[in-house]
Amino acid sequence: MSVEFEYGKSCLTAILKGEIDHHSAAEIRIMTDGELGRTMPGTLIFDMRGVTFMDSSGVGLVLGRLREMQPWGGKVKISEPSERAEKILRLSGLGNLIMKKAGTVRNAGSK
Amino acid sequence: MSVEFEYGKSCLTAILKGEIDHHSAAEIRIMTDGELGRTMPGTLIFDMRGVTFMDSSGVGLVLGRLREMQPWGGKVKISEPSERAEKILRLSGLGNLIMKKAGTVRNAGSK
Amino acid sequence: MREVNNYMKMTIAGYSRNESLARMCAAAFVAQLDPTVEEVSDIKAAVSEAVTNCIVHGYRDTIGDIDIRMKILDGDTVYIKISDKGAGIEDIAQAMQPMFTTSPDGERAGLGFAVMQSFTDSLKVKSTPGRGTSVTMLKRLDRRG
Amino acid sequence: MREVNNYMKMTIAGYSRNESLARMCAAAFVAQLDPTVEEVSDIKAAVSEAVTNCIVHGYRDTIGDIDIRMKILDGDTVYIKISDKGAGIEDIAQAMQPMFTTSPDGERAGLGFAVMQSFTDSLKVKSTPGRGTSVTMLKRLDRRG
Ligand SMILES: Nc1ncnc2c1ncn2[C@@H]1O[C@H](COP(=O)(O)OP(=O)(O)O)[C@@H](O)[C@H]1O
Ligand SMILES: Nc1ncnc2c1ncn2[C@@H]1O[C@H](COP(=O)(O)OP(=O)(O)O)[C@@H](O)[C@H]1O
Repeated sequence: MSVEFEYGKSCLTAILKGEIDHHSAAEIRIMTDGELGRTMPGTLIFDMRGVTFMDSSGVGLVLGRLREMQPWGGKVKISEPSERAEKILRLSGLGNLIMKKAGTVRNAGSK
Repeated sequence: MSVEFEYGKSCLTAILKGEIDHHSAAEIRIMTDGELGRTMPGTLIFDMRGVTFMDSSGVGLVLGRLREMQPWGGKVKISEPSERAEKILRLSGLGNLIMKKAGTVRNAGSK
Repeated sequence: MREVNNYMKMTIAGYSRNESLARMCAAAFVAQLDPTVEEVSDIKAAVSEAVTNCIVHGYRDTIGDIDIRMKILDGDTVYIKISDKGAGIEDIAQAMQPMFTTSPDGERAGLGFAVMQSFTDSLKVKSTPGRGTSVTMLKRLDRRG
Repeated sequence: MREVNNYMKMTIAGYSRNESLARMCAAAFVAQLDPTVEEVSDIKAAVSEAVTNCIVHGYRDTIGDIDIRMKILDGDTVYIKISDKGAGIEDIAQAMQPMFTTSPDGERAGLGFAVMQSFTDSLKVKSTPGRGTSVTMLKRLDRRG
Protein backbone atom coordinates (compact mmCIF):
# COMPACT_ATOMS: atom_id res chain seq x y z
CA MET A 1 0.00 0.00 0.00
CA SER A 2 1.23 3.48 -0.80
CA VAL A 3 -0.37 6.91 -0.26
CA GLU A 4 0.49 10.06 -2.13
CA PHE A 5 -1.01 13.47 -1.48
CA GLU A 6 -1.98 16.15 -3.94
CA TYR A 7 -3.10 19.63 -2.94
CA GLY A 8 -5.75 21.61 -4.76
CA LYS A 9 -7.81 24.66 -3.86
CA SER A 10 -9.19 23.75 -0.43
CA CYS A 11 -8.98 20.12 -1.49
CA LEU A 12 -6.63 17.34 -0.43
CA THR A 13 -6.41 14.24 -2.60
CA ALA A 14 -5.01 11.02 -1.12
CA ILE A 15 -4.00 8.73 -3.96
CA LEU A 16 -4.21 5.19 -2.63
CA LYS A 17 -2.41 2.31 -4.32
CA GLY A 18 -2.51 -1.34 -3.34
CA GLU A 19 -4.66 -3.18 -0.83
CA ILE A 20 -6.83 -1.61 1.87
CA ASP A 21 -7.31 -3.88 4.84
CA HIS A 22 -7.25 -3.28 8.58
CA HIS A 23 -3.43 -3.38 8.57
CA SER A 24 -2.85 -0.92 5.75
CA ALA A 25 -5.82 1.27 6.74
CA ALA A 26 -3.98 2.08 9.97
CA GLU A 27 -1.00 3.33 7.94
CA ILE A 28 -3.23 5.35 5.61
CA ARG A 29 -5.07 6.84 8.57
CA ILE A 30 -1.88 8.05 10.29
CA MET A 31 -0.52 9.65 7.14
CA THR A 32 -3.83 11.19 6.12
CA ASP A 33 -4.62 12.60 9.55
CA GLY A 34 -1.19 14.24 9.54
CA GLU A 35 -2.01 16.03 6.29
CA LEU A 36 -5.56 16.87 7.39
CA GLY A 37 -4.31 18.48 10.59
CA ARG A 38 -1.84 20.63 8.67
CA THR A 39 -4.04 21.67 5.75
CA MET A 40 -7.63 21.44 7.06
CA PRO A 41 -9.06 21.09 3.55
CA GLY A 42 -12.74 21.61 2.74
CA THR A 43 -12.71 18.33 0.85
CA LEU A 44 -10.67 15.17 1.20
CA ILE A 45 -10.71 12.96 -1.87
CA PHE A 46 -9.69 9.34 -1.63
CA ASP A 47 -8.53 8.47 -5.14
CA MET A 48 -9.15 4.72 -5.33
CA ARG A 49 -8.23 4.04 -8.93
CA GLY A 50 -5.11 2.13 -7.83
CA VAL A 51 -6.77 0.09 -5.09
CA THR A 52 -6.52 -3.62 -5.87
CA PHE A 53 -8.37 -4.92 -2.81
CA MET A 54 -10.62 -3.40 -0.17
CA ASP A 55 -12.60 -4.86 2.69
CA SER A 56 -14.81 -3.09 5.24
CA SER A 57 -11.70 -1.45 6.72
CA GLY A 58 -11.96 0.97 3.80
CA VAL A 59 -15.37 2.05 5.07
CA GLY A 60 -13.98 2.54 8.56
CA LEU A 61 -11.21 4.63 7.05
CA VAL A 62 -13.71 6.93 5.33
CA LEU A 63 -16.00 7.21 8.37
CA GLY A 64 -13.04 7.97 10.60
CA ARG A 65 -11.86 10.82 8.33
CA LEU A 66 -15.40 12.24 8.12
CA ARG A 67 -15.37 12.44 11.91
CA GLU A 68 -11.86 13.89 11.89
CA MET A 69 -12.98 16.72 9.58
CA GLN A 70 -16.20 17.48 11.47
CA PRO A 71 -14.68 20.34 13.52
CA TRP A 72 -14.27 22.43 10.35
CA GLY A 73 -17.12 20.91 8.40
CA GLY A 74 -14.94 19.14 5.82
CA LYS A 75 -16.32 16.61 3.35
CA VAL A 76 -14.99 13.32 2.03
CA LYS A 77 -15.30 12.09 -1.54
CA ILE A 78 -14.27 8.77 -3.01
CA SER A 79 -13.01 8.83 -6.55
CA GLU A 80 -13.33 5.87 -8.92
CA PRO A 81 -13.54 2.90 -6.57
CA SER A 82 -13.59 -0.50 -8.26
CA GLU A 83 -16.95 -2.15 -8.70
CA ARG A 84 -16.27 -4.34 -5.68
CA ALA A 85 -15.08 -1.50 -3.46
CA GLU A 86 -18.18 0.40 -4.50
CA LYS A 87 -20.35 -2.52 -3.43
CA ILE A 88 -18.82 -2.42 0.05
CA LEU A 89 -19.10 1.37 0.27
CA ARG A 90 -22.77 1.17 -0.68
CA LEU A 91 -23.40 -1.49 1.98
CA SER A 92 -22.63 1.23 4.52
CA GLY A 93 -24.61 4.05 2.95
CA LEU A 94 -21.49 5.85 1.73
CA GLY A 95 -22.62 5.52 -1.89
CA ASN A 96 -23.35 9.25 -2.08
CA LEU A 97 -19.66 10.06 -1.55
CA ILE A 98 -18.61 8.23 -4.70
CA MET A 99 -17.44 10.20 -7.72
CA LYS A 100 -17.53 8.24 -10.96
CA LYS A 101 -15.25 8.83 -13.90
CA ALA A 102 -17.51 11.51 -15.40
CA GLY A 103 -17.35 13.75 -12.35
CA THR A 104 -13.58 14.14 -12.34
CA VAL A 105 -11.31 15.04 -9.49
CA ARG A 106 -11.07 18.66 -10.63
CA ASN A 107 -14.67 19.73 -10.01
CA ALA A 108 -15.20 17.61 -6.94
CA GLY A 109 -14.41 20.31 -4.45
CA SER A 110 -17.26 22.50 -5.66
CA LYS A 111 -19.86 19.77 -5.58
CA MET B 1 1.22 -24.71 -17.38
CA SER B 2 0.59 -25.01 -21.09
CA VAL B 3 2.45 -26.88 -23.84
CA GLU B 4 2.33 -26.09 -27.53
CA PHE B 5 4.09 -28.05 -30.23
CA GLU B 6 5.80 -26.80 -33.36
CA TYR B 7 7.13 -29.05 -36.09
CA GLY B 8 10.28 -28.35 -38.06
CA LYS B 9 12.48 -30.49 -40.31
CA SER B 10 13.14 -33.53 -38.11
CA CYS B 11 12.67 -31.29 -35.13
CA LEU B 12 9.87 -31.04 -32.58
CA THR B 13 9.65 -27.94 -30.40
CA ALA B 14 7.65 -28.05 -27.18
CA ILE B 15 6.87 -24.50 -26.09
CA LEU B 16 6.41 -24.56 -22.33
CA LYS B 17 4.62 -21.80 -20.50
CA GLY B 18 4.10 -21.47 -16.75
CA GLU B 19 5.53 -23.45 -13.87
CA ILE B 20 7.37 -26.76 -14.10
CA ASP B 21 7.05 -28.84 -10.97
CA HIS B 22 6.40 -32.52 -10.34
CA HIS B 23 2.67 -32.00 -10.93
CA SER B 24 2.89 -30.12 -14.21
CA ALA B 25 5.89 -32.17 -15.43
CA ALA B 26 3.62 -35.21 -15.47
CA GLU B 27 1.22 -33.40 -17.79
CA ILE B 28 4.03 -32.18 -20.03
CA ARG B 29 5.49 -35.68 -20.17
CA ILE B 30 2.24 -37.28 -21.30
CA MET B 31 1.65 -34.73 -24.03
CA THR B 32 5.24 -34.71 -25.23
CA ASP B 33 5.59 -38.48 -25.32
CA GLY B 34 2.45 -38.62 -27.44
CA GLU B 35 4.02 -36.29 -30.01
CA LEU B 36 7.39 -38.05 -29.84
CA GLY B 37 5.82 -41.42 -30.54
CA ARG B 38 4.01 -40.05 -33.58
CA THR B 39 6.78 -37.98 -35.09
CA MET B 40 10.04 -39.55 -33.85
CA PRO B 41 12.00 -36.34 -34.39
CA GLY B 42 15.81 -36.20 -34.53
CA THR B 43 15.70 -33.33 -32.07
CA LEU B 44 13.26 -32.32 -29.35
CA ILE B 45 13.59 -28.72 -28.24
CA PHE B 46 12.10 -27.59 -24.95
CA ASP B 47 11.47 -23.89 -25.43
CA MET B 48 11.65 -22.52 -21.89
CA ARG B 49 11.30 -18.81 -22.55
CA GLY B 50 7.85 -18.78 -20.97
CA VAL B 51 8.74 -20.86 -17.91
CA THR B 52 8.18 -18.84 -14.74
CA PHE B 53 9.30 -21.49 -12.24
CA MET B 54 11.21 -24.74 -12.43
CA ASP B 55 12.48 -27.15 -9.82
CA SER B 56 14.39 -30.42 -10.29
CA SER B 57 11.30 -31.96 -11.88
CA GLY B 58 12.34 -30.11 -15.03
CA VAL B 59 15.60 -32.07 -15.04
CA GLY B 60 13.71 -35.32 -14.65
CA LEU B 61 11.50 -34.28 -17.55
CA VAL B 62 14.52 -33.76 -19.81
CA LEU B 63 16.27 -36.97 -18.72
CA GLY B 64 13.08 -38.94 -19.23
CA ARG B 65 12.67 -37.65 -22.82
CA LEU B 66 16.33 -38.39 -23.60
CA ARG B 67 15.65 -41.97 -22.59
CA GLU B 68 12.41 -42.00 -24.56
CA MET B 69 14.25 -40.98 -27.74
CA GLN B 70 17.13 -43.38 -27.30
CA PRO B 71 15.64 -46.09 -29.60
CA TRP B 72 16.06 -43.79 -32.61
CA GLY B 73 19.03 -41.79 -31.33
CA GLY B 74 17.11 -38.52 -30.87
CA LYS B 75 18.57 -35.55 -29.04
CA VAL B 76 17.11 -33.02 -26.60
CA LYS B 77 17.92 -29.32 -26.55
CA ILE B 78 16.74 -26.68 -24.08
CA SER B 79 16.13 -23.24 -25.47
CA GLU B 80 16.51 -20.09 -23.39
CA PRO B 81 15.94 -21.29 -19.84
CA SER B 82 15.90 -18.56 -17.20
CA GLU B 83 19.06 -18.02 -15.20
CA ARG B 84 17.59 -20.00 -12.33
CA ALA B 85 16.36 -22.88 -14.48
CA GLU B 86 19.82 -22.96 -16.06
CA LYS B 87 21.40 -23.23 -12.61
CA ILE B 88 19.31 -26.32 -11.87
CA LEU B 89 19.98 -27.84 -15.30
CA ARG B 90 23.74 -27.35 -14.79
CA LEU B 91 23.56 -29.01 -11.35
CA SER B 92 22.68 -32.19 -13.21
CA GLY B 93 25.24 -31.96 -15.99
CA LEU B 94 22.62 -31.02 -18.60
CA GLY B 95 24.33 -27.69 -19.24
CA ASN B 96 25.52 -28.86 -22.67
CA LEU B 97 21.92 -29.17 -23.89
CA ILE B 98 21.23 -25.48 -23.36
CA MET B 99 20.84 -23.16 -26.34
CA LYS B 100 21.28 -19.50 -25.52
CA LYS B 101 19.64 -16.68 -27.39
CA ALA B 102 22.48 -16.43 -29.95
CA GLY B 103 22.05 -20.05 -31.11
CA THR B 104 18.43 -19.71 -32.15
CA VAL B 105 15.80 -22.37 -32.48
CA ARG B 106 16.17 -22.47 -36.26
CA ASN B 107 19.69 -23.92 -36.50
CA ALA B 108 19.42 -26.11 -33.43
CA GLY B 109 18.48 -29.27 -35.28
CA SER B 110 21.74 -29.28 -37.22
CA LYS B 111 23.96 -28.77 -34.21
CA MET C 1 -14.18 -26.93 -13.68
CA ARG C 2 -12.44 -30.06 -12.53
CA GLU C 3 -13.75 -32.22 -9.73
CA VAL C 4 -11.38 -31.59 -6.90
CA ASN C 5 -11.26 -32.77 -3.33
CA ASN C 6 -8.80 -31.02 -1.16
CA TYR C 7 -8.22 -29.54 2.24
CA MET C 8 -5.74 -27.41 4.10
CA LYS C 9 -5.47 -26.05 7.55
CA MET C 10 -3.20 -23.34 8.75
CA THR C 11 -2.41 -21.44 11.88
CA ILE C 12 -1.12 -17.91 11.67
CA ALA C 13 -0.09 -15.42 14.31
CA GLY C 14 -2.63 -12.68 14.94
CA TYR C 15 -0.50 -9.84 13.62
CA SER C 16 -2.40 -7.46 11.38
CA ARG C 17 0.24 -7.91 8.65
CA ASN C 18 -0.95 -11.53 8.39
CA GLU C 19 -4.34 -10.42 7.07
CA SER C 20 -2.82 -10.33 3.60
CA LEU C 21 -1.04 -13.64 4.18
CA ALA C 22 -4.39 -15.26 4.97
CA ARG C 23 -5.98 -13.77 1.85
CA MET C 24 -3.16 -14.92 -0.39
CA CYS C 25 -3.18 -18.47 0.96
CA ALA C 26 -6.95 -18.66 0.58
CA ALA C 27 -6.68 -17.44 -3.00
CA ALA C 28 -3.92 -19.98 -3.68
CA PHE C 29 -6.07 -22.77 -2.28
CA VAL C 30 -9.06 -22.01 -4.50
CA ALA C 31 -6.90 -21.40 -7.60
CA GLN C 32 -7.06 -25.09 -8.52
CA LEU C 33 -10.84 -24.80 -8.97
CA ASP C 34 -10.29 -22.34 -11.80
CA PRO C 35 -12.49 -19.68 -10.18
CA THR C 36 -13.48 -16.38 -11.76
CA VAL C 37 -11.69 -13.21 -10.70
CA GLU C 38 -14.88 -12.15 -8.90
CA GLU C 39 -15.09 -15.41 -6.97
CA VAL C 40 -11.49 -15.06 -5.82
CA SER C 41 -12.16 -11.46 -4.74
CA ASP C 42 -15.26 -12.54 -2.81
CA ILE C 43 -13.30 -15.18 -0.95
CA LYS C 44 -10.40 -12.83 -0.24
CA ALA C 45 -12.77 -10.21 1.18
CA ALA C 46 -14.63 -12.72 3.36
CA VAL C 47 -11.39 -14.22 4.70
CA SER C 48 -9.96 -10.78 5.31
CA GLU C 49 -12.98 -9.76 7.40
CA ALA C 50 -12.97 -12.92 9.49
CA VAL C 51 -9.23 -12.81 10.17
CA THR C 52 -9.37 -9.10 11.00
CA ASN C 53 -12.15 -9.77 13.51
CA CYS C 54 -9.99 -12.38 15.28
CA ILE C 55 -7.16 -9.85 15.51
CA VAL C 56 -9.18 -6.75 16.40
CA HIS C 57 -11.96 -8.18 18.56
CA GLY C 58 -10.86 -11.68 19.53
CA TYR C 59 -7.36 -10.87 20.71
CA ARG C 60 -7.50 -7.05 21.01
CA ASP C 61 -4.17 -5.97 22.47
CA THR C 62 -2.68 -9.44 22.55
CA ILE C 63 -1.32 -11.72 19.83
CA GLY C 64 -2.96 -15.12 19.54
CA ASP C 65 -3.24 -17.94 17.04
CA ILE C 66 -5.80 -17.87 14.27
CA ASP C 67 -6.85 -21.16 12.70
CA ILE C 68 -7.96 -21.33 9.11
CA ARG C 69 -9.42 -24.46 7.62
CA MET C 70 -10.38 -24.78 4.01
CA LYS C 71 -11.96 -27.68 2.18
CA ILE C 72 -13.48 -28.30 -1.19
CA LEU C 73 -16.88 -29.97 -0.97
CA ASP C 74 -18.62 -31.68 -3.88
CA GLY C 75 -15.97 -30.41 -6.24
CA ASP C 76 -17.40 -26.88 -6.42
CA THR C 77 -18.02 -25.52 -2.94
CA VAL C 78 -15.35 -23.89 -0.83
CA TYR C 79 -15.63 -24.43 2.93
CA ILE C 80 -13.82 -21.90 5.10
CA LYS C 81 -13.64 -21.97 8.87
CA ILE C 82 -11.75 -19.29 10.72
CA SER C 83 -11.42 -19.34 14.48
CA ASP C 84 -9.71 -17.71 17.41
CA LYS C 85 -9.39 -18.51 21.11
CA GLY C 86 -10.00 -14.94 22.15
CA ALA C 87 -12.67 -12.86 23.87
CA GLY C 88 -15.74 -14.39 22.26
CA ILE C 89 -19.06 -12.68 21.55
CA GLU C 90 -21.83 -12.18 24.12
CA ASP C 91 -24.72 -11.55 21.74
CA ILE C 92 -24.13 -12.99 18.28
CA ALA C 93 -27.38 -11.72 16.77
CA GLN C 94 -26.55 -8.17 17.80
CA ALA C 95 -22.94 -8.51 16.62
CA MET C 96 -24.12 -9.58 13.19
CA GLN C 97 -26.29 -6.51 12.66
CA PRO C 98 -24.86 -4.23 10.00
CA MET C 99 -23.11 -1.17 11.46
CA PHE C 100 -22.90 -2.72 14.94
CA THR C 101 -19.37 -2.54 16.29
CA THR C 102 -17.72 -2.58 19.70
CA SER C 103 -14.58 -1.02 18.30
CA PRO C 104 -13.62 1.82 20.65
CA ASP C 105 -11.47 3.85 18.26
CA GLY C 106 -14.19 4.32 15.68
CA GLU C 107 -12.11 2.95 12.85
CA ARG C 108 -14.30 -0.11 12.35
CA ALA C 109 -17.48 0.22 10.34
CA GLY C 110 -19.38 -2.69 11.84
CA LEU C 111 -19.64 -4.26 8.39
CA GLY C 112 -17.39 -7.29 8.71
CA PHE C 113 -20.22 -9.79 9.06
CA ALA C 114 -22.24 -7.97 6.40
CA VAL C 115 -19.38 -8.38 3.90
CA MET C 116 -18.90 -12.04 4.81
CA GLN C 117 -22.62 -12.58 4.35
CA SER C 118 -22.96 -10.77 1.06
CA PHE C 119 -19.83 -12.33 -0.50
CA THR C 120 -20.48 -15.96 0.46
CA ASP C 121 -23.47 -18.30 0.28
CA SER C 122 -23.62 -19.27 3.92
CA LEU C 123 -22.21 -17.90 7.17
CA LYS C 124 -22.37 -19.48 10.60
CA VAL C 125 -20.95 -17.94 13.73
CA LYS C 126 -20.22 -19.82 16.93
CA SER C 127 -18.81 -18.18 20.00
CA THR C 128 -18.31 -18.72 23.70
CA PRO C 129 -17.46 -15.62 25.71
CA GLY C 130 -13.98 -15.98 27.14
CA ARG C 131 -13.28 -18.99 24.92
CA GLY C 132 -13.28 -17.78 21.36
CA THR C 133 -15.16 -17.47 18.13
CA SER C 134 -15.41 -19.41 14.88
CA VAL C 135 -17.03 -18.43 11.61
CA THR C 136 -17.82 -21.01 8.96
CA MET C 137 -18.52 -19.90 5.42
CA LEU C 138 -19.53 -21.74 2.28
CA LYS C 139 -19.02 -20.37 -1.19
CA ARG C 140 -20.34 -22.18 -4.24
CA LEU C 141 -18.32 -21.56 -7.36
CA ASP C 142 -19.85 -21.34 -10.75
CA ARG C 143 -19.41 -24.52 -12.75
CA ARG C 144 -17.73 -23.63 -15.97
CA GLY C 145 -16.15 -25.52 -18.81
CA MET D 1 14.20 -4.60 5.84
CA ARG D 2 11.91 -4.41 8.80
CA GLU D 3 12.45 -6.45 11.94
CA VAL D 4 9.69 -8.99 11.86
CA ASN D 5 8.81 -11.91 14.06
CA ASN D 6 6.24 -14.22 12.73
CA TYR D 7 5.26 -17.81 12.30
CA MET D 8 2.79 -19.96 10.49
CA LYS D 9 2.07 -23.62 10.26
CA MET D 10 -0.02 -25.37 7.72
CA THR D 11 -1.11 -28.85 6.81
CA ILE D 12 -1.89 -29.69 3.22
CA ALA D 13 -3.06 -32.87 1.57
CA GLY D 14 -0.35 -34.69 -0.35
CA TYR D 15 -1.87 -34.16 -3.79
CA SER D 16 0.67 -33.10 -6.39
CA ARG D 17 -1.49 -30.08 -7.28
CA ASN D 18 -0.71 -28.76 -3.80
CA GLU D 19 2.96 -28.33 -4.65
CA SER D 20 2.09 -24.94 -6.11
CA LEU D 21 -0.15 -24.14 -3.13
CA ALA D 22 2.79 -24.74 -0.80
CA ARG D 23 5.06 -22.53 -2.89
CA MET D 24 2.54 -19.69 -3.03
CA CYS D 25 1.90 -19.74 0.72
CA ALA D 26 5.64 -19.81 1.44
CA ALA D 27 6.14 -16.85 -0.89
CA ALA D 28 3.25 -15.00 0.78
CA PHE D 29 4.76 -15.63 4.20
CA VAL D 30 8.16 -14.19 3.32
CA ALA D 31 6.68 -11.24 1.39
CA GLN D 32 6.53 -9.14 4.55
CA LEU D 33 10.33 -9.29 4.81
CA ASP D 34 10.59 -7.42 1.52
CA PRO D 35 12.79 -10.10 -0.06
CA THR D 36 14.45 -9.88 -3.47
CA VAL D 37 12.91 -11.72 -6.41
CA GLU D 38 15.83 -14.17 -6.26
CA GLU D 39 15.29 -14.89 -2.59
CA VAL D 40 11.62 -15.63 -3.18
CA SER D 41 12.52 -17.94 -6.07
CA ASP D 42 15.09 -19.75 -3.93
CA ILE D 43 12.52 -20.35 -1.21
CA LYS D 44 9.86 -21.46 -3.68
CA ALA D 45 12.24 -23.97 -5.26
CA ALA D 46 13.38 -25.37 -1.91
CA VAL D 47 9.78 -25.71 -0.65
CA SER D 48 8.71 -27.27 -3.92
CA GLU D 49 11.42 -29.94 -3.69
CA ALA D 50 10.67 -30.81 -0.08
CA VAL D 51 6.90 -31.02 -0.61
CA THR D 52 7.35 -33.07 -3.79
CA ASN D 53 9.53 -35.53 -1.88
CA CYS D 54 6.81 -36.03 0.73
CA ILE D 55 4.32 -36.74 -2.04
CA VAL D 56 6.51 -38.88 -4.30
CA HIS D 57 8.67 -40.76 -1.81
CA GLY D 58 7.01 -40.33 1.57
CA TYR D 59 3.48 -41.27 0.58
CA ARG D 60 4.03 -42.87 -2.87
CA ASP D 61 0.66 -44.19 -3.98
CA THR D 62 -1.24 -42.90 -0.98
CA ILE D 63 -2.37 -39.42 0.07
CA GLY D 64 -1.13 -38.21 3.43
CA ASP D 65 -0.75 -34.94 5.32
CA ILE D 66 2.23 -32.70 4.81
CA ASP D 67 3.13 -30.25 7.58
CA ILE D 68 4.81 -26.98 6.78
CA ARG D 69 6.12 -24.70 9.48
CA MET D 70 7.65 -21.36 8.81
CA LYS D 71 9.15 -18.86 11.21
CA ILE D 72 11.16 -15.70 10.98
CA LEU D 73 14.23 -15.76 13.19
CA ASP D 74 16.22 -12.69 14.19
CA GLY D 75 14.20 -10.58 11.78
CA ASP D 76 16.06 -11.78 8.69
CA THR D 77 16.23 -15.57 8.63
CA VAL D 78 13.46 -17.77 7.31
CA TYR D 79 13.02 -21.12 9.04
CA ILE D 80 11.16 -23.77 7.06
CA LYS D 81 10.33 -27.24 8.31
CA ILE D 82 8.48 -29.65 6.04
CA SER D 83 7.51 -33.10 7.22
CA ASP D 84 5.52 -36.17 6.33
CA LYS D 85 4.48 -39.31 8.20
CA GLY D 86 5.32 -41.55 5.29
CA ALA D 87 7.86 -44.18 4.32
CA GLY D 88 10.96 -42.55 5.78
CA ILE D 89 14.55 -42.91 4.55
CA GLU D 90 16.85 -45.82 5.36
CA ASP D 91 20.17 -44.16 4.53
CA ILE D 92 20.02 -40.38 4.68
CA ALA D 93 23.62 -39.80 3.59
CA GLN D 94 23.06 -41.86 0.46
CA ALA D 95 19.70 -40.19 -0.22
CA MET D 96 21.32 -36.77 -0.11
CA GLN D 97 23.90 -37.60 -2.77
CA PRO D 98 23.23 -35.72 -5.99
CA MET D 99 21.64 -37.92 -8.68
CA PHE D 100 20.64 -40.59 -6.17
CA THR D 101 16.99 -41.47 -6.53
CA THR D 102 14.79 -44.43 -5.68
CA SER D 103 12.14 -43.27 -8.13
CA PRO D 104 11.13 -46.28 -10.18
CA ASP D 105 9.71 -44.48 -13.22
CA GLY D 106 12.88 -42.58 -14.01
CA GLU D 107 11.16 -39.21 -13.99
CA ARG D 108 13.00 -37.98 -10.90
CA ALA D 109 16.51 -36.61 -11.30
CA GLY D 110 17.76 -37.27 -7.79
CA LEU D 111 18.43 -33.56 -7.38
CA GLY D 112 15.80 -32.54 -4.83
CA PHE D 113 18.20 -32.37 -1.90
CA ALA D 114 20.86 -30.76 -4.09
CA VAL D 115 18.46 -27.94 -4.99
CA MET D 116 17.38 -27.48 -1.35
CA GLN D 117 21.04 -27.34 -0.36
CA SER D 118 22.14 -24.92 -3.03
CA PHE D 119 19.17 -22.55 -2.61
CA THR D 120 19.20 -22.30 1.20
CA ASP D 121 21.88 -21.71 3.84
CA SER D 122 21.26 -24.79 5.92
CA LEU D 123 19.50 -28.11 5.40
CA LYS D 124 18.88 -30.79 8.01
CA VAL D 125 17.12 -34.06 7.31
CA LYS D 126 15.63 -36.33 9.97
CA SER D 127 13.91 -39.55 9.14
CA THR D 128 12.71 -42.76 10.71
CA PRO D 129 11.91 -45.61 8.31
CA GLY D 130 8.22 -46.37 8.50
CA ARG D 131 7.57 -43.20 10.51
CA GLY D 132 8.32 -40.27 8.28
CA THR D 133 10.77 -37.60 7.27
CA SER D 134 11.35 -33.96 8.08
CA VAL D 135 13.61 -31.43 6.43
CA THR D 136 14.52 -28.17 8.12
CA MET D 137 15.96 -25.34 6.10
CA LEU D 138 17.25 -21.91 7.00
CA LYS D 139 17.53 -19.08 4.54
CA ARG D 140 19.11 -15.78 5.51
CA LEU D 141 17.77 -12.84 3.57
CA ASP D 142 19.89 -9.93 2.56
CA ARG D 143 19.40 -6.93 4.81
CA ARG D 144 18.39 -4.02 2.68
CA GLY D 145 17.09 -0.55 3.30
N1 LIG E 1 -13.67 -12.95 16.40
C1 LIG E 1 -14.39 -12.14 17.20
N2 LIG E 1 -14.14 -12.10 18.54
C2 LIG E 1 -14.85 -11.28 19.35
N3 LIG E 1 -15.81 -10.44 18.92
C3 LIG E 1 -16.09 -10.42 17.60
C4 LIG E 1 -15.40 -11.26 16.69
N4 LIG E 1 -15.90 -11.02 15.45
C5 LIG E 1 -16.84 -10.07 15.61
N5 LIG E 1 -16.98 -9.71 16.90
C6 LIG E 1 -17.94 -8.73 17.44
O1 LIG E 1 -18.92 -8.45 16.46
C7 LIG E 1 -18.93 -7.07 16.14
C8 LIG E 1 -19.30 -6.83 14.69
O2 LIG E 1 -18.32 -7.38 13.84
P1 LIG E 1 -18.19 -6.89 12.35
O3 LIG E 1 -19.52 -6.94 11.70
O4 LIG E 1 -17.10 -7.66 11.71
O5 LIG E 1 -17.78 -5.35 12.45
P2 LIG E 1 -16.44 -4.66 12.95
O6 LIG E 1 -15.31 -5.63 12.85
O7 LIG E 1 -16.27 -3.53 12.00
O8 LIG E 1 -16.67 -4.23 14.36
C9 LIG E 1 -17.56 -6.58 16.51
O9 LIG E 1 -17.48 -5.19 16.75
C10 LIG E 1 -17.28 -7.40 17.77
O10 LIG E 1 -17.94 -6.86 18.89
N1 LIG F 1 10.14 -37.33 2.26
C1 LIG F 1 10.80 -38.45 1.86
N2 LIG F 1 10.34 -39.67 2.23
C2 LIG F 1 10.98 -40.79 1.85
N3 LIG F 1 12.10 -40.79 1.08
C3 LIG F 1 12.61 -39.61 0.70
C4 LIG F 1 11.99 -38.38 1.06
N4 LIG F 1 12.72 -37.38 0.54
C5 LIG F 1 13.74 -37.95 -0.11
N5 LIG F 1 13.69 -39.30 -0.03
C6 LIG F 1 14.64 -40.26 -0.62
O1 LIG F 1 15.80 -39.55 -1.03
C7 LIG F 1 16.03 -39.74 -2.42
C8 LIG F 1 16.67 -38.52 -3.02
O2 LIG F 1 15.81 -37.43 -2.95
P1 LIG F 1 16.00 -36.18 -3.90
O3 LIG F 1 17.43 -35.71 -3.82
O4 LIG F 1 14.96 -35.17 -3.56
O5 LIG F 1 15.79 -36.74 -5.38
P2 LIG F 1 14.46 -37.27 -6.11
O6 LIG F 1 13.27 -36.71 -5.43
O7 LIG F 1 14.59 -36.76 -7.50
O8 LIG F 1 14.50 -38.76 -6.02
C9 LIG F 1 14.69 -40.08 -3.00
O9 LIG F 1 14.77 -40.76 -4.22
C10 LIG F 1 14.09 -40.93 -1.87
O10 LIG F 1 14.62 -42.23 -1.90
